[in-house]
Amino acid sequence: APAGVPTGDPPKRQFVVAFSQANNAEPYRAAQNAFLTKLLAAQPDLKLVISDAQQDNSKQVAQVETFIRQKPDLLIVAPNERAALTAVMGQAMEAKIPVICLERDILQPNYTSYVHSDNVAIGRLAGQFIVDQLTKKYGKPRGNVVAMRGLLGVEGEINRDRGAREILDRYPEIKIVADPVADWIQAKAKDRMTEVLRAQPRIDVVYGHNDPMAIGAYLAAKELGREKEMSFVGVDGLGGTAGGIRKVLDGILAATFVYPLCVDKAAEIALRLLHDPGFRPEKEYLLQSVMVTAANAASMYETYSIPGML
Amino acid sequence: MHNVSLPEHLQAVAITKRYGGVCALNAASFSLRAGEVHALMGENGAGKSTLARILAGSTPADGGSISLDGAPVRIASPLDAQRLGIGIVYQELDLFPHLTLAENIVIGNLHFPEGQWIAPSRMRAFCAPFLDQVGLHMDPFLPAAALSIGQRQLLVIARALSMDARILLLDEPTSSLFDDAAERLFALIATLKSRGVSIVYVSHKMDEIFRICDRATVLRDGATAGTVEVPHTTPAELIRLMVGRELQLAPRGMSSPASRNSEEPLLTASNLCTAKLKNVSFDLYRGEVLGIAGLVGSGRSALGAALTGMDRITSGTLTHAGAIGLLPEDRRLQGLMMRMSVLENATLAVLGRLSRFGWIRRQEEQSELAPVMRRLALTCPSLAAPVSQLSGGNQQKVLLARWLLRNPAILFLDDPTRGIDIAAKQDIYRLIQELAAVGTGLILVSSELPELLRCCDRILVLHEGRLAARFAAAEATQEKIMNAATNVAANAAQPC
Amino acid sequence: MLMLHLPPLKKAQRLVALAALLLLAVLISPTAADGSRIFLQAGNLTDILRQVSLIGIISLSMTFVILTGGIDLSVGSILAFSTAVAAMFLTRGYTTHMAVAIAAAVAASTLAGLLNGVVIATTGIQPFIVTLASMIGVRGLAKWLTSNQNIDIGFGRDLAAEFAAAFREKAVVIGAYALAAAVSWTVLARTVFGRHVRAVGDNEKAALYAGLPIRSTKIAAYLLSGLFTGCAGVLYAAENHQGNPNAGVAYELDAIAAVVIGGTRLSGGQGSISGTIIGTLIMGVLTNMLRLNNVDSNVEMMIKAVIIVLAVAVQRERNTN
Amino acid sequence: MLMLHLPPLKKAQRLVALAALLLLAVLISPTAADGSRIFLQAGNLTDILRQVSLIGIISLSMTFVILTGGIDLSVGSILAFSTAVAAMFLTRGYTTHMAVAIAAAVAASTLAGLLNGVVIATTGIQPFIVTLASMIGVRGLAKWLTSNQNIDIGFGRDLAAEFAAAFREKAVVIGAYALAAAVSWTVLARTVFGRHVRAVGDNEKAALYAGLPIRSTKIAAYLLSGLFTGCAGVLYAAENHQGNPNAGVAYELDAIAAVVIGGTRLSGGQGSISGTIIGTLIMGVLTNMLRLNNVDSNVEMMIKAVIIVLAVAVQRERNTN
Ligand SMILES: Nc1ncnc2c1ncn2[C@@H]1O[C@H](COP(=O)(O)OP(=O)(O)OP(=O)(O)O)[C@@H](O)[C@H]1O
Ligand SMILES: Nc1ncnc2c1ncn2[C@@H]1O[C@H](COP(=O)(O)OP(=O)(O)OP(=O)(O)O)[C@@H](O)[C@H]1O
Ligand SMILES: [Mg+2]
Ligand SMILES: [Mg+2]
Repeated sequence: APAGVPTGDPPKRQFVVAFSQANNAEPYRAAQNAFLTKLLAAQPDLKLVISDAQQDNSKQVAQVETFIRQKPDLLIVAPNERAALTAVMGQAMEAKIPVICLERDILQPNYTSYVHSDNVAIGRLAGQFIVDQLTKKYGKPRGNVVAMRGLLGVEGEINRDRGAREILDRYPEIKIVADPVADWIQAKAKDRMTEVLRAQPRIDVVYGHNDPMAIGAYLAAKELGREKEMSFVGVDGLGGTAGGIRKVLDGILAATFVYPLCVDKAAEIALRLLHDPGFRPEKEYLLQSVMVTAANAASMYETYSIPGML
Repeated sequence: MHNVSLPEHLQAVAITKRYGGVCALNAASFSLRAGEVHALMGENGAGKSTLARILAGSTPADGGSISLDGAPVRIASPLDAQRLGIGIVYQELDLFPHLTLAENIVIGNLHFPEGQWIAPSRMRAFCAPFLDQVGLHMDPFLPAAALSIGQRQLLVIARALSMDARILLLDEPTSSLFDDAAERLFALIATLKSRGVSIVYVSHKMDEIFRICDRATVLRDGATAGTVEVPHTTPAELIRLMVGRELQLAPRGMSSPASRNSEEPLLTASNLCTAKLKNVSFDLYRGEVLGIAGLVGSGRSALGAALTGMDRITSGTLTHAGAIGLLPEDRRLQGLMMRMSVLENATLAVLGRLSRFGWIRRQEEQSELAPVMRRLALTCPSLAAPVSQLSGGNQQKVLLARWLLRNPAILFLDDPTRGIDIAAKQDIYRLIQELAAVGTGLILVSSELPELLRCCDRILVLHEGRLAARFAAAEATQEKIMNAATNVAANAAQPC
Repeated sequence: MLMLHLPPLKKAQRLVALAALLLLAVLISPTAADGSRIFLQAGNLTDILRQVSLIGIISLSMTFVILTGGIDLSVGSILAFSTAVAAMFLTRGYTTHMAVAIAAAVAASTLAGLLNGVVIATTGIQPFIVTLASMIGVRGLAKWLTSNQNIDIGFGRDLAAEFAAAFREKAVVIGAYALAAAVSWTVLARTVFGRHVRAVGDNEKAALYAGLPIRSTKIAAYLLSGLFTGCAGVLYAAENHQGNPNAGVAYELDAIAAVVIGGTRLSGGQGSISGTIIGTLIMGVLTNMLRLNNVDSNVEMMIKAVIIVLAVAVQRERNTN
Repeated sequence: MLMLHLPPLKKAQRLVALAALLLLAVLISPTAADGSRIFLQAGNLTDILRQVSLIGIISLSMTFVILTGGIDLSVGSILAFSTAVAAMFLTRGYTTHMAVAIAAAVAASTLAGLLNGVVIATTGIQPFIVTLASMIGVRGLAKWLTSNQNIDIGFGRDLAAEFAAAFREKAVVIGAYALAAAVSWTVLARTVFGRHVRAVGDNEKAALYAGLPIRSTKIAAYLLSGLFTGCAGVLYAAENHQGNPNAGVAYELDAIAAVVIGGTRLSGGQGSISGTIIGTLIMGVLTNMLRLNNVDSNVEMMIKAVIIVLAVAVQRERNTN
């Protein structure tokens, strides 16, 4: 045999994994992309391509359609919205492409496997933490809470709100004194919180439906010199210097709740599916959230920070 | 011609119109007899166009009444006017540049009944005779934007004709028309008149009035100054009615061409070619006024564009000593910033001189402008007034002020007296002489031959982008120029 | 015959831009397992058509609005409003006929367009401001109406599911776009209304002097925009199986871009339906080409920016000669 | 003295709209514990000023662009680009002086504006298209540069934290806006450049005949837009403690709205800095008023729509007389 041509084994197959991401603008999504890229880069026979739907259903449907034309070996979809992606993910399945669905349940089980977390559970955890905080502060569960809401109508916003209210509503002396809408965006949260601070003389806890909004609220309170008066609770718990865990470490957030990136599980399933023809994944994987407080922040920071990311 | 017995066809009584503080019409009255050509005269801003627009239903009057054949009528919209048989050619030549010639004629035209669907072949058939009558021999499906300003004037006349009006209001219809096109219009007017159509004719051109009009009504400051029988009056009388005093017509002054041969020309064009010009050669000397004559679309404006670098010169050479200024023919589209003030418009081209490190020295701006305004006899409510509030004549003077401040060695004036009243014209003639006297080289385009003959030292005649003839002022006559412009001479020279 | 006011060369240049892009797309297209170019697969080409159909329909009526010298920023919100109304009628038992739901959605959207038109035509406020206001207001209305919720349309055998199944069909969507394009072309080219639209945007003063019905022409243009956008909303609801009060964000930019890339003057009076269609296709082919080649989404944005400018420059370059 | 071309009444009408809104805001303001109206608290009034400062600064330069007859859709992306560059320089040890980081961010943004201007002035492509392209392209660049990540600025004692502490100060932000407003007013009113800006937008053909430097005037306007937007980006980075490549989405609409509500003609040639400032304040007071009263966010959108139209209508009503 001529030199340089490996003998024996047939040339190794190159696999393509396509990831249809709902958007890459939110830090959580950006972390998903980065983490998945990192995980799959370790596999020499695997190529990852990512598309960004910029929060637009039609764009995402189009992008999945284009992926179907390319016939990748595996498709991962983080749906922008559940109903919109259901049909096109069915088309992918019909085209014999294994599909892993991330975080959002779609209307029909048009996926090989579904990896998600539970926002209602996270909301409940956050609610319980707030109750504990207030009890510690006043000796009994009472106080004023501000809820900083994400884009209305989105699943995460609805369920993180519902879970927390489920708990907080049990204590009549805990009042949600304001629940402004900041569309997940830190800069907006800062402005909305400023107005709340003007109207509310006493605030005990700010519950941001994501970390950036909690941080925005903190910045607003700090500007008025009231940041010590209240504590701030967020959700997402991303690693890295820009993530929520770091903010717990820095003492800005009292707690954050890890909303699992899900891509690590997806990568694990993907690798086994591609390399092991006999592998039959579970239809559904539920990933648990983790509470991050000052007590465990340092170790969590290690766990959740993705090397090479900010 | 005593038409006193004829009944008044259209009567407008005590028409009043205010624009903010300006009283455009102040209880003006006007009456029109069947089958007459009635001149409407007055200085710039006297209210002629306003009256015409009110009669045509496009401007609502604030007060007054209009009656037709003795019965009061309400003209609330242009369509009302059309229904009453009133057609109009607007002074502003407002047409639709991106619609075709045919569309410009049929749009909103009650005499071309259309359902909801467009029928191009019917449009073509309808428009052809009217385009022919005005002498616009062009594809009716060309966009109007391709027309020169003179051709646009013909197009709007064709539109007015197509409306088959009993009363036709013509607001300065010949302001950009050269003699042959104007002649054609006069013939048309005669035909219409013989058919019993009444015509209101707004013009600043005295010779036209005396050629074609039966009566004349003069407006002054929005009020009727008087109505006269044209055959029984004189230009002087009309001018007195218009301006309220005797106007001394400035005598023609000649520059001294004696020194010219010894001198280097200020500007030399040899075999100049652009997209619209072919092999144009001429010289211009210090202190000379060089006239340019030619038919509509003959390339007079194109020459200005070539000299000032607006059009690309494809071959030939152009040498000139000193800057060339260009006063464009369309002051609204090419000249003035309508939302800016008189002061700002006037000093726009010389801000470099009136500023220090980019800062405008406002004191000097005003003090430099003041003498120029006096020289031009420019009147305006205030220097801060937007030019849109000025009359046409004063707007033109603002543009002239811009170039006077700039003081270029060579000035190309493209039809500077278009639509300008007699008094303002006199001011401009005087100015041309003054400029020539201090050595400026002037090129004067005009649609009026008498004006060229009066002001110029030499006259070049263009025909279809070529230089058809050149005359010294002494030897030029209207007839010779017309022959050259219409290329009669060239044809005659051909052996048959 | 049509668009006689556009020199024929111009149309050709627009096609040149599209053709150049198509050629590039073919050349750099990845190949399928059988060696064929994926870009040229019938499935992919019809994908492109389907993907541009919604913006395509909106940009058709946007052409009318822009020709009158206006602009309609509210189309994204009206689309969302339409999806919401359609889904409410379909899923909440208001009716048993899908035609009623569709009619309701389209009527509601048309009404929003009518409101835009009436305010613009009667107050004389700049269309940018009026439609910016209704972009905000109609979005609020859609979200308020649905309490911020998406209204999902399932995959069962109910009315809503049948509706979605029927109207998400590729052939139906592309057919709707083709029909809308044919109607728009005909109306603009062959009707007196179309001529009035061009005339009003070309020179409003002249239109006044000619006694044209300026107000009703403007009102009709915005009404048409509401109508077409409402239809696009119905298709969106079917395609995405939901009424979505957050749908259509920034669609106005895509629609206006298609119109302007197609050679229509933003200040009105000059433009064509064929140009808008080409503009829409340029954007669609461009996106598909970059996606097929798996260009990184950020790099995709940068390349897109350059190609948009180039595509328009190609049209102008020869123009000026 | 300035803005001689605007009848003085017009300015008054604009103030009437703002005054009416202020009055309404005071009347319906909730009261604090001590019975005072929250809206009128000094803190709240300065909150409004701080909240409008960024859009305010951008809308000042947008006024110049619109006066030339153009538009700049890329400001949101350029702002994001600026925040990203500033944060990169501050946190990655590229420099030890915050002035260098600020200069880099502003220079990068100015360069983006310059590019807009050069393409518009030399190719003659409609500004809408060119800046739409750069809105997409610059956003892509910013995201590519930062790998889609926010760059966090902490609260420690490092360079970045010091920068944020200094520039997030209310007084600094409001001061920057006031300074930018004063500079803009002066430039538009008193300089040759300002006059050229209005002349070019009023009648470009006439500007050509008058021999004005049309190209460089346009280029300068877009460059100014990049410059001011870059400064706004620096303030954004400090205020939000981050470089954020996704910041500023839809800011162009807010900025353009402020300009147009302030009475500037979208087609150019007529407008004023004072009008833009009032337009900005109208939007800021409106938002604050509705938020202070805890109006449901969807209802807020609907009310906002109506008030925007009313605010502009008040200005026009008396105009037409
Ligand atoms: N639309 C308008 N807005 C404000 N003022 C106007 C308007 N139209 C005319 N005017 C003013 O009304 C007066 C009469 O104008 P009009 O156009 O009727 O004069 P004219 O006699 O036709 O003058 P010209 O010979 O220059 O055409 C002028 O002072 C003019 O400035
Ligand atoms: N914008 C244009 N597009 C196409 N052709 C034009 C345009 N403007 C002028 N032309 C043509 O160029 C030729 C020369 O026009 P030019 O304007 O120089 O003529 P002119 O002698 O000044 O006529 P006018 O008296 O009408 O101003 C004419 O045949 C005219 O039809
Ligand atoms: Mg007049
Ligand atoms: Mg001419």
